[in-house]
Amino acid sequence: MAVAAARLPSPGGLRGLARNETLRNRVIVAGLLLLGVAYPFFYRMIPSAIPAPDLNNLIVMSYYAILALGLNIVVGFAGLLDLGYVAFFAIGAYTAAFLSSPHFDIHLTWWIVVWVAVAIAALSGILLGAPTLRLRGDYLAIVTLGFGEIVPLVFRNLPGDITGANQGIRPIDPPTIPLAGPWGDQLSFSNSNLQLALYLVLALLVFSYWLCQRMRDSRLGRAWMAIREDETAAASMGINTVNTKLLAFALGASLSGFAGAFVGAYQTAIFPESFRFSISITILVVVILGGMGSLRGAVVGAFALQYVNLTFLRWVGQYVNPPLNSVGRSTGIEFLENFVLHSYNFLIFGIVLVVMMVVRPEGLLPTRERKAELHGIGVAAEETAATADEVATHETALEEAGEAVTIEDLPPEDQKRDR
Amino acid sequence: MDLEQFAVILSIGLFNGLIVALVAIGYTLVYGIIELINFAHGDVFMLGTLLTYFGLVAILPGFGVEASLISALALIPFIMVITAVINASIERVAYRPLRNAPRLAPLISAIGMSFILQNVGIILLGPSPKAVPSVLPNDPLIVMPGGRTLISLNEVVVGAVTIPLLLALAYFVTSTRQGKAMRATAQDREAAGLMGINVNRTISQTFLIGGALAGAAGFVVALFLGQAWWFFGFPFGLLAFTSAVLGGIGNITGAALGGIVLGLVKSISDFYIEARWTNVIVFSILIIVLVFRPTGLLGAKQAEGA
Amino acid sequence: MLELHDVHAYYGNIHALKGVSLTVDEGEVVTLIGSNGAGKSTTLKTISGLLRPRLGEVRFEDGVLNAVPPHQIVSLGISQSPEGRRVFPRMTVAENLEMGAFQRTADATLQEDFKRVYRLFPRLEERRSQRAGTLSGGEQQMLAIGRALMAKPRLLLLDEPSMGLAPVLVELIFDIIRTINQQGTTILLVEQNALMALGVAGRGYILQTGQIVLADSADRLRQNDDVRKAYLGG
Amino acid sequence: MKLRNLGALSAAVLIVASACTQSGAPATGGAPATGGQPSAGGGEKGTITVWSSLPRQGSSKGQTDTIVNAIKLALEERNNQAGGYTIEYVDGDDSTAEAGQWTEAKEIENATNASSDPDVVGYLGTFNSGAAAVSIPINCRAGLVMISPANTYPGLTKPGKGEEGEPDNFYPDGCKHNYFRVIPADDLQGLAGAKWAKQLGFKKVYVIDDSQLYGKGIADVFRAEAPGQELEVVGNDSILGTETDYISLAQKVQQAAPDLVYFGGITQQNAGQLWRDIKDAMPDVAMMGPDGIAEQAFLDAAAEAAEGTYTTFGGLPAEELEGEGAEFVSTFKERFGDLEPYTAYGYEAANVLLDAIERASARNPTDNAQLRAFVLEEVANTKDYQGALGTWSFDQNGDTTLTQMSGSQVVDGEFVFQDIIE
Amino acid sequence: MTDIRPDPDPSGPGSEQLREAVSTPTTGVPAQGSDPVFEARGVTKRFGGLLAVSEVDFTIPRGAIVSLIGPNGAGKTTFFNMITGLYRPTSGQIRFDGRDLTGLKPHEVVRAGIGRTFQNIRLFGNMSAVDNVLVGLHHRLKGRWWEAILRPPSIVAEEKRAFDEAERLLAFVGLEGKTHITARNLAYGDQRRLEIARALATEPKLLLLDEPTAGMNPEETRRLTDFVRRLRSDLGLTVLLIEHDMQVVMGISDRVTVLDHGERIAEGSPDTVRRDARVIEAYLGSGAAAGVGTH
Repeated sequence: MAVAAARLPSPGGLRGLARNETLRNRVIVAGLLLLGVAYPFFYRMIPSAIPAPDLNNLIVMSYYAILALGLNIVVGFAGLLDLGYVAFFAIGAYTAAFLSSPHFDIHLTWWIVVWVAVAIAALSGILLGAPTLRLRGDYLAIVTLGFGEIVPLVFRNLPGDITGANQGIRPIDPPTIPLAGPWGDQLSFSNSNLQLALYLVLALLVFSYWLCQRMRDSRLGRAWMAIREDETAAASMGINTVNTKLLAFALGASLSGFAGAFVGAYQTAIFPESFRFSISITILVVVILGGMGSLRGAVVGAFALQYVNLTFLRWVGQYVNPPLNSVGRSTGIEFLENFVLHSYNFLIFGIVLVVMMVVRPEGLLPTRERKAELHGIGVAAEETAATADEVATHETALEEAGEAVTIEDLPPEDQKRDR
Repeated sequence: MDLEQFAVILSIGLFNGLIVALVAIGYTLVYGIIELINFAHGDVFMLGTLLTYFGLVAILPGFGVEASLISALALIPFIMVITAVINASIERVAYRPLRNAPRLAPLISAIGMSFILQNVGIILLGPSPKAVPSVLPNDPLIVMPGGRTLISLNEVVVGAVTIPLLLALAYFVTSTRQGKAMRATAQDREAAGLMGINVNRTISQTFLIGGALAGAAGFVVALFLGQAWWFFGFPFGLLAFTSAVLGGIGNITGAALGGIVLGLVKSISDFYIEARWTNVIVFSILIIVLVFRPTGLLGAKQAEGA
Repeated sequence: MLELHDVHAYYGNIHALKGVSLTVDEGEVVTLIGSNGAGKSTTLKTISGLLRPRLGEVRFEDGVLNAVPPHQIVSLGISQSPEGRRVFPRMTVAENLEMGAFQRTADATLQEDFKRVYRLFPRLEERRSQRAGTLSGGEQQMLAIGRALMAKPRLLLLDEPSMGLAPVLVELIFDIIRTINQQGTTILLVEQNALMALGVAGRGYILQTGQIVLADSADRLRQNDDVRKAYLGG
Repeated sequence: MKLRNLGALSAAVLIVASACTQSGAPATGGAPATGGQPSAGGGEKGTITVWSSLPRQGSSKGQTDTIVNAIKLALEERNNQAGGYTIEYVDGDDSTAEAGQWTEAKEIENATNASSDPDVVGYLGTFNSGAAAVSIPINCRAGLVMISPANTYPGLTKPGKGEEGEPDNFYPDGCKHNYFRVIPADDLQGLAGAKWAKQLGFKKVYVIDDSQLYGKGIADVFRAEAPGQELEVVGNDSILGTETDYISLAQKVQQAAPDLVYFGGITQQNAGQLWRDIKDAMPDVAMMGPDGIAEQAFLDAAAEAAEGTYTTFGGLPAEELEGEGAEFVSTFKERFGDLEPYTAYGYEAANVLLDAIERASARNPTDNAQLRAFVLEEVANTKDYQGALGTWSFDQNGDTTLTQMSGSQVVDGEFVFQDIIE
Repeated sequence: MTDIRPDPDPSGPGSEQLREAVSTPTTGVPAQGSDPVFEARGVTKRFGGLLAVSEVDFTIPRGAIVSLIGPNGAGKTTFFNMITGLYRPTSGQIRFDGRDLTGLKPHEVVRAGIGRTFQNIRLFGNMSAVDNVLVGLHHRLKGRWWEAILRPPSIVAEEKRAFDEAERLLAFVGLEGKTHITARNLAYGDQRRLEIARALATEPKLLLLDEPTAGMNPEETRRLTDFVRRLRSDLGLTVLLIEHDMQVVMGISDRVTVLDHGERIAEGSPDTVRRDARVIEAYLGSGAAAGVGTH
């Protein structure tokens, strides 16, 4: 025990380390942002031999990152499996559509609408959560899945003059900033100006990230994690688990509303068909791929997944498809003749997911805790009721032998708290 | 209200429900033994419809056998064996290495398998639904006084395939040595190992059984609905999975009950409301049931320690 | 009968057993004593195949058990009543016992063994068709031991049979352990309750941080000052 | 602190940068991701790009394969040249394998990528009317002309025929009408269906739609026109297309006892299953649908249940084409095999665009942006065009002046032309 | 409830609150007997047909250390769970410090001043030691979610104070220097200690310890027993124990209550209980009566 204590850095030292980390992280974030801001000016000069994403792809990646950050609050922080996250996305997008389109002839400015969308998504998170959050684990998962199916269906099935039915709602007013003088009359942040739309979504992403980071490093964040770890114990420590879980649902949903309001305005059109189950699954996959509970993981996961989906596979396909097609033509194998690589994106995702889970289940950028849970320090062989005691058992054995795993034993990159 | 019509609708719902029950049991068995929502299960069922299609249009003619109800029925064991092996292989490849990983890891891997199987379906069958040769006559069998058919021959075949399978499964699980081993493994895997139960083999067995049932369900659907389609896994899987949860996931009787209940709900909603509202109704019922009975209709109450 | 030779075992990269060597001879009761985390349960898991030793050898009679899977070890004649009882809660008492005899298919002597267990634990016979999860802690412990006996083991591994039991039951369980041994079953007993354990055992090993630090007859261990201080509370 | 400074900085950069790009040419867009026909030689005026955006996966693939081939044939016949430009062709896909049909996200992506690339002067598409509703505004803002070989939803062009506010809301902010189609719209097809039903002697009809833009639109017209054709609408239903079966729905239809079931929808919305289940319940009922089911995929899905099905088509079937059209049909058959209903329309759309490029080029545009604007004007000026479909013009809405409709019936597993419906 | 104020002098073993408790005369050692801080009247819990706890009356004098013993399945844990709000009693009343606790939610019970540990340690395994304690401090902190985002100075200061308080609590239980170790990587004994620190952070007046010595060797057990005594003497806490180790029970308790089959079969001083015939029969056995005990 004494050995372990002596090897530990002082708390002050640790905090100092944390400060350095923050500084480094900020420099990295600033660098990435600058790259994002500059990208529209030079990306067309990138030779086609390099699979660089175009602006639309970047925008899709960014709003998926926002969605993933939101779901990460629910799944990663609070440990609640939500399979119907797309519902809140739909609600956010529809709110934006109702409030700034000819549909009801309401044309509020997007800068107000986005906050209404956030509020309504959060509210629906509470409405769904209130009766169902006492369900445990997989039951909650299926209820949320059901909710995710119901919401778009209701938008689709209700009469057209209420929700636009299957035709959706269009055109939705894009976010604009009025301008005067030589620059024209306004700046429009939609798909008619991808550069501005990119800046808007990047700003939203940075804001969302900042929100999540602040929440995680607070009393609330600790309460979420405590619930994730052991709900009964958390309640016995004075945490109002119901309210805290509701808050996770509401705040997670609100980020989804954020992304929804952006997507509606960016695409200037929304359709109930866009909000399928596969979106919920894709976002969940992003969160897990990135590393549950990890904010950087959620962002990197979203960018990686959508990059592969939208850019990389097509790029590879340029080289792979033609030879395969000609082989198909000469051999008469229809499958090869019509082979288009990117149309098998979900096949490729499927393989990636399975391989990833088998090889690296903690995700691309896991939090320190998750990594510890899954590899190396303190891995219990069995997930049985006795796990905690088991691990404690073996740890005791080690510690008494002077082999306790301390923070210093971890490789340097593991020392920071992914924060 | 037209009672005869209502009876017809109930009968349609019942037979639909039996098929759903077969798929639902696959979910519940796997959930019971390794607490995993096996997302790929619906797609294994889909492969069952595919195999039936190929069996009838390619394999049987290949052997010079005419596709008929009898020759089709002879396909069942082969289809069940193939889907069983596929399901068990999925477990071997995608779930077993994750036996000790956190809960979400096998779930994601299951989603991955589901994507893979769907694409296999697309590659094998193409993107559009394909009509399965109709070998299942729908001649009326029980006709009501008003002249409407209550039960037709094809429904009887559905019942004749599904009900014995359900009963055989119930017998297997409650009364055979292997069935008990399955239950023991589900309740405490490590202790089961200490009893001399080969845990890995028992889990494989569970997947084999689930896969075989899915294959049988795929066969029945392919014949009964007359289509094979790569997309089938999703709507059927969703319905079956919902049934399993509705009945209390992990509980075999519950899954069967849930399947039949949802079959009835679906046919009633399709007829009396509108098909496009059916999923809304199904999921609303699910949510309401779970809010009032958080572990499903027949789910075990939370164990209360004293 | 059983011999562990320099066994090393790991959980992930935690070195849990660091060269454990011990022997159990036919007919003995041997106890393994140690504090929480010393590696007692790990040793039993290594014997019953739930954990593979990375180094060293586990020998039972003439065979090496290192790579034998758990279900085959049972058929070789070793069965275990695990720590925390681990009965199958939603199966009946009789079904639990049946599971204990899983490796012995349709053995004619099976009914004999049911009778033997019911003789040892009359309470279990009263509750044969009750679900195990509804039994009290003591009854569950009896069931766990009875279930292990159903495998007709020559070597019985008992992991913390007295844990969480009322003193009155602890005495009862230890009486039964004695009886089982007298009926001819060799026993390796892991216990926290060192006093009681040394009371039934002929020999004992003291395990500390994954290593055997002391091995002696039960009497002498009881006299040992260090042992008294650390494990006997006196 | 750092973050906050950075935020201010990036905001400033953002305003300046976007102000620049507002006035200048858009600095955005994507390199064509899919390979096109390699240019032979290269025209003296440089290379321009033509996009098509069609569902290249899913069950419309059979149709769109032939359309793409027809476009390629049209290009080949001109040696990939028009008006001195070399034409690069991008075969855009607005579907995903997973959806099995077009998706909004993909269509938006295509339109966004095409319209933001200044070298793109024409956008052939879309196949589905819903997709057009998404991409018209995007292309309209960018002044990019669209010619669809297959969209039939009336509201895209015709005031008063679609939803309220249509078609004006497809052309936002007063952008120039940029959308044209070589196929007659569904107000005509729905009417044609009703007329034909009367001619065939049906009295009671049950109308089902697939709750999509195209299908619901056509079913609505059919319902509205039915009374005028002495048809009684005895029932109404909407499906989603993802249901597992329609057995209960078939019961409902049976109870209403129609002699004709009309389905407004497409094969990909589970038409095959619908047909089978209705035929199971009512073997003798007649069934009719629009061109959305007039394809091989429908026959594959419905099999024997398809037998006897009546389909209407907003134009003429390939075998009824004459002159240039007949020539095209034989060339195509030789090169690529069988035609689908829309094949000739794809060929016509491509040729109309290429002719417009020739005329626009003759006006000597200063840059590709001006060329794009000229092409739009020239497409709108297409009058008395003599093409594969006959002689026709675009009217002021962008619709073809052709109004001939044809009716076919499935006989022995094939669509057999029956009648021209005027 | 005491606010967490900045501590000008962090030299002491506990925070201001902790020292305040020591110097508060009303909670001094051992002012027990007259003033029941906790009172259960006719508490009953039924699970379906099973009567787990039946008509139990139970009082704890202020400042006392009271043990609850009984055979496995006697209803001890059920009783515990009713006190802490995990179960709602079927009938009966639970009063604490002048308040009716019956049917309150667990977090409300904690806020009323009852803290607990668990039989099978339930720490937040993947959180650091200090974060575990900070969770215990949760209900004493004021930061709302929007404040978590905006971080006004008051919240920054509150977090800082909470962190200091948590470190002091860790030191108090002997975990100084282990602030940032992930809980699951702590030694078994340290986990027990951390659980107590976490419970103390909830600022309880009554601390419930569920088999705190389970899995400890005699030496560790002795240290823990001393520590429990210190909780009372230094912090003025009232303690309720569930314990199987009779040596601990007899050595530490002011009073012992014995449950069997959900009923209270004996109550009184350790000596009285030890000699009670029903207790010997149902629980202790003859060996214990003869003084052998389990250890």
